[in-house]
Amino acid sequence: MLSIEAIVKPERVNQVSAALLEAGCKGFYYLNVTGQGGQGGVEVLVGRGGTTAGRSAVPKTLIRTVVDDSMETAVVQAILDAARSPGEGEIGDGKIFVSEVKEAIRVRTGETGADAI
Amino acid sequence: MLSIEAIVKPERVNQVSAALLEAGCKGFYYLNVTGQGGQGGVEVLVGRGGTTAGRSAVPKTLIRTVVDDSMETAVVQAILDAARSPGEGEIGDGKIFVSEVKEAIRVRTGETGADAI
Amino acid sequence: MLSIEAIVKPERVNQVSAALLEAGCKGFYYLNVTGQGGQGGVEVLVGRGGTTAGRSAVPKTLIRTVVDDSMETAVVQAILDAARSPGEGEIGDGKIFVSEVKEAIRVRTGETGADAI
Amino acid sequence: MDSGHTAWMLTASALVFFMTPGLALFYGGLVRAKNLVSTIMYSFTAIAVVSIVWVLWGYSLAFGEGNNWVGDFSYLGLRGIDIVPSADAAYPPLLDVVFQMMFAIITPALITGAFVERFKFTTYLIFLVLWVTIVYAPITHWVWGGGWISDLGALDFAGGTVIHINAGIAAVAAALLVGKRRNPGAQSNNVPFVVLGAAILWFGWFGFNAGSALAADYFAVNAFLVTNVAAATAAITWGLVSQIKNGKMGAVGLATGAVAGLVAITPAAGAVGVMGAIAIGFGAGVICFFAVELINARGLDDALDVFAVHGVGGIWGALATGIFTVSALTGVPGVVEGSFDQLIIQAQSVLGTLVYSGIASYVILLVLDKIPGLGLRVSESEEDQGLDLSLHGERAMVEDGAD
Amino acid sequence: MDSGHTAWMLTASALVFFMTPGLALFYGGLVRAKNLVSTIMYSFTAIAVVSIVWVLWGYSLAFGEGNNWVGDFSYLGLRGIDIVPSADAAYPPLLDVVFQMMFAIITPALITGAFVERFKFTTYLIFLVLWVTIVYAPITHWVWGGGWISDLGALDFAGGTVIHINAGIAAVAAALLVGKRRNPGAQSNNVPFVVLGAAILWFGWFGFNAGSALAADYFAVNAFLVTNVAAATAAITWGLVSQIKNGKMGAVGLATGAVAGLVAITPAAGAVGVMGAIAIGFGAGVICFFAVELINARGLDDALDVFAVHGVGGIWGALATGIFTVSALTGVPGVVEGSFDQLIIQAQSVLGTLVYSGIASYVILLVLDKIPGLGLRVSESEEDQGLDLSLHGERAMVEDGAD
Amino acid sequence: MDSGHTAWMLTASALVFFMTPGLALFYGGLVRAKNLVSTIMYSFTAIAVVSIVWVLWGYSLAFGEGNNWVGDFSYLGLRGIDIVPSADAAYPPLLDVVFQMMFAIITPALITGAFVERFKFTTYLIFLVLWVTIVYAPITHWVWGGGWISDLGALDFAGGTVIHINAGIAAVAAALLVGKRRNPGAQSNNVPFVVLGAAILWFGWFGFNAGSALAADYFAVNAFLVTNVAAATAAITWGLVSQIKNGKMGAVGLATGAVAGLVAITPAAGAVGVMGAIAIGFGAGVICFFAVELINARGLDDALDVFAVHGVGGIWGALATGIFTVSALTGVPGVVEGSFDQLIIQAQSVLGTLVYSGIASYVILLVLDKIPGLGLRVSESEEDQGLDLSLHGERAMVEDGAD
Ligand SMILES: Nc1ncnc2c1ncn2[C@@H]1O[C@H](COP(=O)(O)OP(=O)(O)O)[C@@H](O)[C@H]1O
Ligand SMILES: Nc1ncnc2c1ncn2[C@@H]1O[C@H](COP(=O)(O)OP(=O)(O)O)[C@@H](O)[C@H]1O
Ligand SMILES: Nc1ncnc2c1ncn2[C@@H]1O[C@H](COP(=O)(O)OP(=O)(O)O)[C@@H](O)[C@H]1O
Repeated sequence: MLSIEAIVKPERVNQVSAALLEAGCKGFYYLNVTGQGGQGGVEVLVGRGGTTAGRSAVPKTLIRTVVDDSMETAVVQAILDAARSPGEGEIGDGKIFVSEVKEAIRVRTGETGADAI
Repeated sequence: MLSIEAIVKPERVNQVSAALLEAGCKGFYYLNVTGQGGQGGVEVLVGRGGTTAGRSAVPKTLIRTVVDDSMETAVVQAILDAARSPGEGEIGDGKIFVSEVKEAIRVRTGETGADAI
Repeated sequence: MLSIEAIVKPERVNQVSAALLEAGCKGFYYLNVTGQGGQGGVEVLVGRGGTTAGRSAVPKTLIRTVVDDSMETAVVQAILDAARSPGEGEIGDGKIFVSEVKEAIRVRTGETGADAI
Repeated sequence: MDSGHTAWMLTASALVFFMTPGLALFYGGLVRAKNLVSTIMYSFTAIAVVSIVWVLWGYSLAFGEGNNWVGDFSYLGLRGIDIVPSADAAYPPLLDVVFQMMFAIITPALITGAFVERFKFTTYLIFLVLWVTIVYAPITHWVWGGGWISDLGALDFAGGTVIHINAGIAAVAAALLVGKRRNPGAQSNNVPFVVLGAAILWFGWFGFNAGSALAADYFAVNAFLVTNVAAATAAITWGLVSQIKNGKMGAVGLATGAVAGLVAITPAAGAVGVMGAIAIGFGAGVICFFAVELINARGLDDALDVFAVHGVGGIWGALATGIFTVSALTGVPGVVEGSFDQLIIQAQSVLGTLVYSGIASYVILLVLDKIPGLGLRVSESEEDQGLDLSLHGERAMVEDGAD
Repeated sequence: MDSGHTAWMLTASALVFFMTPGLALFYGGLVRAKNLVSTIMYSFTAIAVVSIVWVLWGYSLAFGEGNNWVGDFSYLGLRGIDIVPSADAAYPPLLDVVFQMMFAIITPALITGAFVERFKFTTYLIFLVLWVTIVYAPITHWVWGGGWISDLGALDFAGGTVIHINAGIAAVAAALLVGKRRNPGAQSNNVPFVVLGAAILWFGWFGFNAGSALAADYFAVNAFLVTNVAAATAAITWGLVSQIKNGKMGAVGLATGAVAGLVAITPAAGAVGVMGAIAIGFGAGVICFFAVELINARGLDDALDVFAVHGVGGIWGALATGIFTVSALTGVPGVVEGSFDQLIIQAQSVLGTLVYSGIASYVILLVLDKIPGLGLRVSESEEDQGLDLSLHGERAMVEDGAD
Repeated sequence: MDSGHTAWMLTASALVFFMTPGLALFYGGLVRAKNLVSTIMYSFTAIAVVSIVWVLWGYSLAFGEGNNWVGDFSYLGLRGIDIVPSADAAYPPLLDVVFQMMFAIITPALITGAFVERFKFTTYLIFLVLWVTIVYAPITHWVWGGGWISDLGALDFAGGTVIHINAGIAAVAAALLVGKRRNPGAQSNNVPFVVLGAAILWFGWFGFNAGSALAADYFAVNAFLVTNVAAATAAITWGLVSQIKNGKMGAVGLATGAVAGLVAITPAAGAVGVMGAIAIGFGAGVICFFAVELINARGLDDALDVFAVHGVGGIWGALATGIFTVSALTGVPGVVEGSFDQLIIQAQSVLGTLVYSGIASYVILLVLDKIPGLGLRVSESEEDQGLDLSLHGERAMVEDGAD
């Protein structure tokens, strides 16, 4: 099994999650994180509006799904399509990380492996 | 070392964390996520209470602990027992994902490996 | 590629993220979690201020970066230096977990592997 | 007609109105985040439902001529109460209806603190109607409508008996019947809401107590002053007791102490001076603090300590009124002026209220519990999920990514 | 000079002031978290900008002698309005300026609900100035400054036409021109803010309606009473309709219902008694509920339902005033007293306001849209990112770790 | 007795009371989330502690006959102040005690903005008692109790000197002694709280300034009007300066600008008309904006810019009163009417306050710092963890999973 995690723009979450379901994922979860990458941060006002500071951290959303190895390409492609900004994409559109998962267990039934995801 | 992550109902966190300690875990952390699985979402009102919309996402809590390989079965069983709803369990009770961790380091002392967790 | 995760005190996040950039990381993200380890929890008032309860959970911040294998030692060292409390360090300074990442993809361009991180 | 009195009573009515949303925030901040909306809804619907009940028949039952026990239906739908006042009225009679309406709203809302996180919302709506009709209106009649407590000569300037003791004992009945939460005791989900809510309560209480002078006169001024002093004293007392006992003073404790002080000074606001207020506030801080401890130790899950704060605080206030009353203000001497008579009268009024409200509230809830399709308590899984999502289909706060 | 009337009008002015921050919270709670600051800013800057416009020329345009359509510049910068009142004035004339200023502030702020989450902030600042000058001041003149609606004999006690219908139809114009959000419809980001905001609105509305008696008299008292009863009735009605339709009653719905009831009673607050208030509140709850549904179904992205609540609610209120007016209060009989005359007058005033405000608001916005460098709508990526960060450089809430 | 004046002063007192909770939210929203409870506690305990100090000896020291420098103990515990007023009093004398109490509460609360996120809570409680006694009461005596500033003929309608300059310079002393935060400068943790807090301050300031007329008369009305106009002007001015300088206008800036405007108009509220108010508001917006910049650049960690906003804003207001005062209102001409005399008097009162409050506050804090077991500053690790958990055992917000 593989864990596929994408750090995307928060406003793309609905699209990405719909894309995941369409690609055949059975489940996923997401959460808000604060991230920095090539985007170099967003400018915010600090103090009483007197000064702008280049801030290194931007609100992002991490969405993660655990899937069968066979689904890797399909799921990655689905995320790419849904998360990329219209046009040529923008800096800050995000990253996808894929890693191995040794085992999955469904709490309700205790099922394991492919049956559990 | 193994990372054992469980996505459970928020109201089970206290039970699950107590169970982890009892099973011998030295540490853990948890955070709120929003998830969708077999449960098909929870119904919420949108707009001014005029319409209900089937929502795909439900508040869940992810709890994670890193343990020695030898503890896998015990910890998984502890989570299963603590996280399952009374009776036969319910849809939405959650998932457990197990994956490999290459190394752990304690910040305070710099210790590594089994000593660090 | 490696995923390096550190669970640190929230007040150290700015230092740790600066240290990551200096060590050559191209990106990272962080989020708030609630954790328990050797620290044994923080004392909070419950009810109407009548009783203190030893609480098992402390606010922590998890910061994660995905880097090339070659950077492991440098990054871990950078985190250790930045996250450790002044003096000899304190209980609760945190843990670092290192695990393998199979693949990384940049959403904007679709690049993969080392180019993507 | 005196435009100054009218101006003040209009203002006071608005201030008392604002207390119920304040209570919504206060209670809402104290529960778990998953029950925040639900807790707010209990108070908010009290405004909506009781306002209607009050003008239709509540006011009439409370202030209609009637007998020693309850009013009558002479003012049904407010007929017979002239919009245009007679020449010699201090202010238009409808203003009494308005001011009293705000009291009728907040009293049942106070009770909800006992059963938050598990009480069925639909049953609650029916409870509101019944309780205001059967419990609140008669007791109001006793005290302010010419009933037996007023005949007795009890002092209750702004409603310590009618509002606080009444709500406090009803809270016990409710806590008993609805039962313990599956998981009692938790940190407050939102301390700033607790403090803001308490501050709004305090702010509104100036209308509550100083408005009960029914005029912009020196009674109102004195009531205003003693209200503030008692609340302040009780707040810091609570904080210091907590500091001594736990080495820490928290905002929730301070806010609760303030409310306890406000409760205790309510019946006394027209009867004591500033030194009496300090004594009453100090007593409220200490007594209510330990009442919370004691009741929690007994295992009664009065979730937000309604009885400890409003019941016990109200009883202390009623008795303290008999102790500290200054005859220059009330015409009757208190214990500190050498007479125990008033104290005994006060105790009788307390007892009468405790007995009637306790029993009547219990019976109402018991009946609601037995009626098929109603019942007091939500299901286990609804309680686990939180009432916000399970009953109201709303989450108190939704962050962006979770949208 | 009557110090009582002055006291009440000062209080009422403060209460109406407080409504706009209340609206900021109400609207702010309803949008997505990433637009919370931006939504609050629309209301907050309305206070800042309109206060200045009002004293410089707005008041003069509204209340200067002028003609049937608009005032004049005789009170420019408030010259000619004496600080020291003449002996026979009920209160100082500047108090009219103050009280009316608060109305002028909230009206454009109401409109912003239509275009939250996508309207350009800098353009909005200019819009504020133009709209108050060109649309708000004249319509105020029509109704209260001696213009044609006042000549007609229309009843508008506290500004149903001037404020709510006016803002409601301007909201339609704005929603049409700014276009749909990229992603309409979402859960409210903060329900407690919605409820607190609605409660502050309700609280302030006592100043709005009872203050419109311009005295601490029985009109004020009656207005206060019917305001509360109509709001309460509309709130619970909305809740019950939602319960029947969806099996759930939410706090956002209840709060919206309350606002709808407050809107509807505004023109009628000096014209109906408590039974009329219940009827008007009930009507507002049902009518506005379905208006929201209907308008959403039409695909107009009036994001926070300004037209459905303020426009439709205001129209219902204006007409209902013609239906339920009691001749004992207003001197004119309504439909329930057998005469359709007033209803027809009311309809004319509604129509006049709809047509003028609709067209004028549309033209103003159209022009602003075309001016290079201005334009109504933010860029796609600003909208996606949220206006808080992209336009104001602030995040509504920053947790520790994210600091 | 005039019931209208009494009604207004009761209302004004309630409004000024509400300002301190407003300040708690305002300051609370500006700090880091981990210090939110702690910041609120500073303001909230000021209410509790100062109320008691005030009635016991504070009022007496401020308003007792005494000499040119300080009152005496003749009103200790308010003895000698009759509850029942004499026939010719405009309102009961206790109302002065009440109204002034609210001023005494908010002044030390204002100072706390300088030392949030690092000041020891227990020491703060003692500081409150000492500072109100040694600094606040005498300066109040100077201005309003018949002391030297009042003899001088300085104009300070609602307390620009007594409250704002006084708190502002004390803030400098506190910031110097407690030292820099380990990590100054951060985003505000909760912008809606900042705005709501500022709105409550603004709302309450109507009581503060218009209440300082001590009557419901045309002075009150004018004060109300100029208060609103100055605040509005300063808010939008601040916003526009920020827009020009940074290309962005934020809510925190706007709210701060509003407060600066309110501060500046405070001494002038009884002395200037609406045009003067615009000038004063504009000046406050520009001057305080750059004062914040300048002081931050100097490296003084006055965390929430108390000196820049209240000190500098207060000085500007005091001098501007001497510039713009209209002799029709105050009987004395200002600079715009051709006389520099009043300006010089104003400058003297400013100087006197700066010197005395600066030195006395510094000494008090220095002593507290040296007393073993007290000290001003929390430990490094407490500061790192945040004062909410380390000192108060509470977290401002707890989400479900974290329960
Ligand atoms: N090496 C990395 N490790 C962890 N997170 C990363 C890494 N690189 C980027 N991210 C996350 O992905 C987000 C988007 O990255 P960014 O470099 O801005 O996108 P892009 O590469 O598409 O321009 C960042 O905000 C950060 O949260
Ligand atoms: N394949 C998956 N990948 C990631 N998270 C998942 C996956 N399947 C389920 N989850 C998470 O687990 C939660 C519970 O899953 P669900 O399918 O409802 O439970 P159950 O399988 O016990 O009925 C979901 O809300 C989701 O957050
Ligand atoms: N085995 C573990 N698995 C997951 N998280 C852990 C583990 N051990 C510690 N942590 C996290 O790290 C944080 C710091 O751990 P702690 O034991 O207090 O630090 P230290 O070991 O440096 O004294 C804890 O609050 C917890 O969130």
